[in-house]
Amino acid sequence: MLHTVNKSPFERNSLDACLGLAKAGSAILLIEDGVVGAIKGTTIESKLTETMQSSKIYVLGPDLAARGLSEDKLVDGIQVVDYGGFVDLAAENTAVQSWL
Amino acid sequence: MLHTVNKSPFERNSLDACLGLAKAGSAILLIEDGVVGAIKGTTIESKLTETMQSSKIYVLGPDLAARGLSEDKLVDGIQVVDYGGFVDLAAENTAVQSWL
Amino acid sequence: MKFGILINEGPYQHQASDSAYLFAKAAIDKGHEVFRVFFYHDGVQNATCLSSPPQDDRNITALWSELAKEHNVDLVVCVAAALRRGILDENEAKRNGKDAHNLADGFRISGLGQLIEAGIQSDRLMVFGD
Amino acid sequence: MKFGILINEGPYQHQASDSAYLFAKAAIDKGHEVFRVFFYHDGVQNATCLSSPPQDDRNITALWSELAKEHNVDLVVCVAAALRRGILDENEAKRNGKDAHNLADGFRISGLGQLIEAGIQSDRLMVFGD
Amino acid sequence: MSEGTIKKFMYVNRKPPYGTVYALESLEVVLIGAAFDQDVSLAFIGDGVYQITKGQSTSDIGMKNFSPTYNALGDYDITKLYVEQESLTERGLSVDDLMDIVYEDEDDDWAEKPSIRVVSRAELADVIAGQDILLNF
Amino acid sequence: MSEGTIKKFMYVNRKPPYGTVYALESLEVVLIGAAFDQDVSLAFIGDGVYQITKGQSTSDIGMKNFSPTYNALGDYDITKLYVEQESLTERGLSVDDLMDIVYEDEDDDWAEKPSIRVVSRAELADVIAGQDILLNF
Repeated sequence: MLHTVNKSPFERNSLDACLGLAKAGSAILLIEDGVVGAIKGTTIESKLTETMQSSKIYVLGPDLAARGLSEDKLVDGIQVVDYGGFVDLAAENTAVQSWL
Repeated sequence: MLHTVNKSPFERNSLDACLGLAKAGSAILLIEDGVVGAIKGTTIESKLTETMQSSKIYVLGPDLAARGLSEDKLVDGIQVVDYGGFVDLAAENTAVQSWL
Repeated sequence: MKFGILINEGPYQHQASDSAYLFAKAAIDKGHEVFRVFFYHDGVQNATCLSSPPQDDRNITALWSELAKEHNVDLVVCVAAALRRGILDENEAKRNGKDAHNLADGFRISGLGQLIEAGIQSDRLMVFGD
Repeated sequence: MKFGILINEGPYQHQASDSAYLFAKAAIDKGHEVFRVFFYHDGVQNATCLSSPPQDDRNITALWSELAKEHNVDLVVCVAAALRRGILDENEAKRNGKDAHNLADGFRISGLGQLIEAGIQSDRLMVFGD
Repeated sequence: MSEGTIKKFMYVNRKPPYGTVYALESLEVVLIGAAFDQDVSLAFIGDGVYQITKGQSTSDIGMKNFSPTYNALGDYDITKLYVEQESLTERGLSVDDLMDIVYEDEDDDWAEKPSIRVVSRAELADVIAGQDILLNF
Repeated sequence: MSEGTIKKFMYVNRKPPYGTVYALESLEVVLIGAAFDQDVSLAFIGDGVYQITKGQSTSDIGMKNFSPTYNALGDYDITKLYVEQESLTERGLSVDDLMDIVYEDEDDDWAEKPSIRVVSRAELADVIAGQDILLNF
């Protein structure tokens, strides 16, 4: 299943809710304000690293760039996709859950 | 200063932001979805109890009732006000900060 | 005491406008003055006269219009935010080549300076939003 | 693959509609079909033809109208949410005694059943909101 | 659309009622959707649990109390309301704070049965993983 | 309105840019408000710090990059931009990730000075406590 998270993990609990309910083998895509969680050295980095042992984490590049966060700052293992990649993720997974 | 918090402390960080920046002697009023933080036995109860050693915490009764939370469940020390009481708090304090 | 009120969200989606209205009413009931309500961001949606809520629901726009009429409250809608979101009076409709307008009674469209002025002129500025 | 899209928020205030639009375009560019976009909650505000954003800003409503025209996308606005928020076509304006209507080209007002149907008929339903 | 397709629809509710309109408008979709003969369930996660608390009274906030409508869901054959136990616990709530939402089981001589199923986070994760369409507001 | 009244206005920014319109529309108020000769400051707290990061590029999301406008604030005599140190640290950021927003100090031979003042949470609490009008979007 593809899970999308569109809110900052520092302000809202939607990433936590997602991580608590996404099964191993999920794809998790950070979009919109959710992208701010993807960079190194934050209070949530270890949570992401742990999640990537069983699931994949992606971040939407255009939203990352808009917020001035460069790709070399990403937590190791997080993959950058563009809107085409977002579409592919939606197509490859059998269902999509948006953690609004 | 009167601080108002209108979001659930379980979903957003606005109460935390408020408690981190409100000085001792502040009045903190929980309104709208913020009222859900005011009841006993939650994960944030101790934080409220600690805050009340130096500041006052109020909750808007009409919003509490709307969410099915009765006043006998409130954390000890939190005072219930109606909209008239909200107006009084705004008038008594020299400025108002809404933690949106 | 003189209150100014800022509303950042549209009606129905968020409670902000309901809370602001009940606050304004309570303030007036206590003998205070509500000098101006400024509608910014999606708050401008409070000013549409086309809103047609179900019979058993409140009509927030109508409540504001009534309050303004009864208690002489200045209801100001930010022009930039309103244009972006399709809230127009007759003038703005003409200026933007639109053949309809939808600003409700008692509201007026003006600039952001009215918000700053509300801050300067009132004893307390109350902010309601998301 | 057949995509359905649900949008819960109005334009400008939240990125939801922008994200949905860019997703829809990317899907079409990849040869997928975007069968229907359903506008619910404040999402109905995407359908106002009165929106007049600044010259240097995007006009989200116009982008949706174009996409619908070029790629035969069904843009459906929830009637209950639209009435509450003052988005009316000519019919609904008449029925509700309003003398203006503001539904943009390419959008149509219909019921929530259209959302469920989108869920049934599409291979994936994408949700964009706050 | 193949006529006989039955999909698993889940409505995911994560917001308190009244502070925003999502809870009310979500319920409107659920009721309309009931006519489509799909496999429907609701999940109440995080602050979503406040949507179904007992004793809601909105007379002082000027809004309609729509919570009684949840009691009608059984009549529309919507009988699976999943509530996450951890969400209740974190919020100082128990199932006793929730409404007694029930349905009549036509396969069991119309016996009255609870619609609310309190499940653990792990159990709910399994239920979510099995859905075709997830509607989030 | 007494002509000479000068109030302390603070714009409190707590949301990232682009995900919502608040940052952009907040900046519009700040610019208009500059004409009123009040004592104006801005606070960037929590996710608000992302509003003033360097290197924002919005070409792929179809929105206008409004971050260069912060550089114009000095010309409007808006020279106090408080940034909470703890907010930066929690987010893996430092002041080097922020734009170099400066102003020319007319009282010091138009020397160029930084407008951004990184302060601790405790210091910011003091600044907030001294305000008359707090504008939150």
